[in-house]
Amino acid sequence: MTESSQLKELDKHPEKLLLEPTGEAEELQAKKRLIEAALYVAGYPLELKTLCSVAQIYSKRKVQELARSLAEEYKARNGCLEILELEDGRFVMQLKTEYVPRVRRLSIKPLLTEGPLRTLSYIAYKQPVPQAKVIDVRGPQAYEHIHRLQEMGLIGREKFGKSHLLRTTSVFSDYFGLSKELKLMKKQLEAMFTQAEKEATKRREEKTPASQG
Amino acid sequence: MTESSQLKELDKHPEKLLLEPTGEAEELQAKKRLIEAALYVAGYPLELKTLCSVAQIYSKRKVQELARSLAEEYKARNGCLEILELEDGRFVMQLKTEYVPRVRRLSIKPLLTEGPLRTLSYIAYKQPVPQAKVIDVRGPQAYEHIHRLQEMGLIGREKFGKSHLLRTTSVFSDYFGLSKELKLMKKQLEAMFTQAEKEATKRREEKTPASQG
Amino acid sequence: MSSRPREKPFWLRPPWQILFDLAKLYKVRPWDLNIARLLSTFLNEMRKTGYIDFAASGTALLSSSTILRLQSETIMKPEEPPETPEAKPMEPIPPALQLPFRYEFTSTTLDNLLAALEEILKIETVRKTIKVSPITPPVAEFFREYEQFTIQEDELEDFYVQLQQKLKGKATLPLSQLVKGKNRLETVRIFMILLFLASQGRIELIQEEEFGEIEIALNSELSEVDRILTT
Repeated sequence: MTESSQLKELDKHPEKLLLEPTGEAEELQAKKRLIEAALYVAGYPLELKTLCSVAQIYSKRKVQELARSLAEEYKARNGCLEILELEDGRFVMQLKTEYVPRVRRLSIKPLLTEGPLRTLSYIAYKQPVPQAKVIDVRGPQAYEHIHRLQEMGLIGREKFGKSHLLRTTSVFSDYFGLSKELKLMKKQLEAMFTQAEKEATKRREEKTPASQG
Repeated sequence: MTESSQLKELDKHPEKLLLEPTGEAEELQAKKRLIEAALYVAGYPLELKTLCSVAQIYSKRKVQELARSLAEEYKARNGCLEILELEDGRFVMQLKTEYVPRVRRLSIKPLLTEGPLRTLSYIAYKQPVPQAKVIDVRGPQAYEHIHRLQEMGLIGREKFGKSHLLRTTSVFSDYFGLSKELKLMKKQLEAMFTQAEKEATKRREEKTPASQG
Repeated sequence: MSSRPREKPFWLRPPWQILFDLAKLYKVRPWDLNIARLLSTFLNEMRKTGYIDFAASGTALLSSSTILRLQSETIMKPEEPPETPEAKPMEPIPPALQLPFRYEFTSTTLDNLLAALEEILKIETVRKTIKVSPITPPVAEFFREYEQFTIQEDELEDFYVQLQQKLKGKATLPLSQLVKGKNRLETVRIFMILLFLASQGRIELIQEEEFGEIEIALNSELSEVDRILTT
């Protein structure tokens, strides 16, 4: 399939044969690296057309193939980074969630702390949820959390009678590679919560090894 | 070499044998991933002691070994990222230089907005500078800037009599590629500043050649 | 046969009328009424008229006792226990979801830093050259206006010695006597000095009644110390 699209590409741009005499495999490898570089630098999901322009590939399909193979490569490596293909076809590179609590303090960009993250979890799980309800459950400091989460584009706030309804945005779904379909997303979230709890317990245990010996 | 240091480590901390029944290789692999995560998140060079604390390894030498093996791994992969060991012993993950011009345009977010950036530049140029002086020159909104810059790890704030003294941190030097030695850094800044001014004047003169002719 | 309409007795006018209007009595806040003052002025007025109305006195007494009862009731009334807040619905809050971290190349370069520096130094120079002329008078001038109200340490000590002299053999000295023949400003100054001395605990100021005479007394403990020191 890759070969066929390569041929198609050459059909469309026969000048390539003259201009780029290096091996086609090497050429593709170089383009894949450009896609990787773009994803690393951006830090937000990139559309296929952006990747096309970076890698100087005219076909979205070809770029998609390359990006997917890159994602596979990352998966096989089993490192701390992952490349996700989002529902809408965009690609993003990120640090796997489980590493974040251990290294967050090194980030130059201020990251969300435990408090706002809990508020976010609650909103995600209960959405669409009235703001008043969130404040009630999470306390008055949740006003600040909501503001911050909204600023980061993770939640949306819409007028609902005299109050406001909160729900997560597509940016939120993008971060976790979650479905945009509410029911499905909640199911996915439940699984993540279970995982998160397990990891938190593990971290706590690691922090106090003496008490176990 | 790795094995001998593993044994040394176990000699020093025999409790590890009891606490961590998982395979030693797996354990080391996990620690290597933490180092990788730290380098990715920071984006600036990290000292061995920072890597020790992230990976929860007591020996600097062991961490160095792991970081070096990680650097080798990246080299073998031949991707767009590289891990370098600097002369002073720190490690950094970065995009290989040749990719930078091709993807730089995708980085759209500034490190700081104009206001905090000005406050930062003033602190860097005048450091160590009393907080009161910064507020005086930059206005009361500088309190917020100082808080933010401190949160980002770009400046440090130490008690000085009844007031506080501000100065930039090594994170600042690393981000902008400046010396960590205060005097030298100020000289670098002054030199660059003078250079920049000269260039600006030249540009202004070039723009209005008519008035000179 | 012209007969002037009979004048209302004085106690049906404020402030005493409250003592004769039971319906109103229960409406006011009991602690807003100063019974002692009401009753003493009531009796004074009655004496002035030369006609003692026992019925009115009796009613006034009854009302006063009612007010006292109401007052004591408010004191004795146990405070309402704070309402127990409604139990919050125990809702399980899911654990914090960690956002995956995405490294971002930031667009800020050293050039941006230098440009910012240039901008800020320019502003600083402009600020230095345009010194805003002060709107308020210089500090010294400002204080001169109030010089007459400032009290010097020496002045305080001198005054204290004089006061001790004047108080020799007396328990207290009325303020009115101390300021007799002084003008307004001097009176204010003396009063301020007294307040300073009182705040230092060297004298006591006693005022039995609102707007009544202020009596000055040396603080007994201190005067004892002074006595030992001076002998």
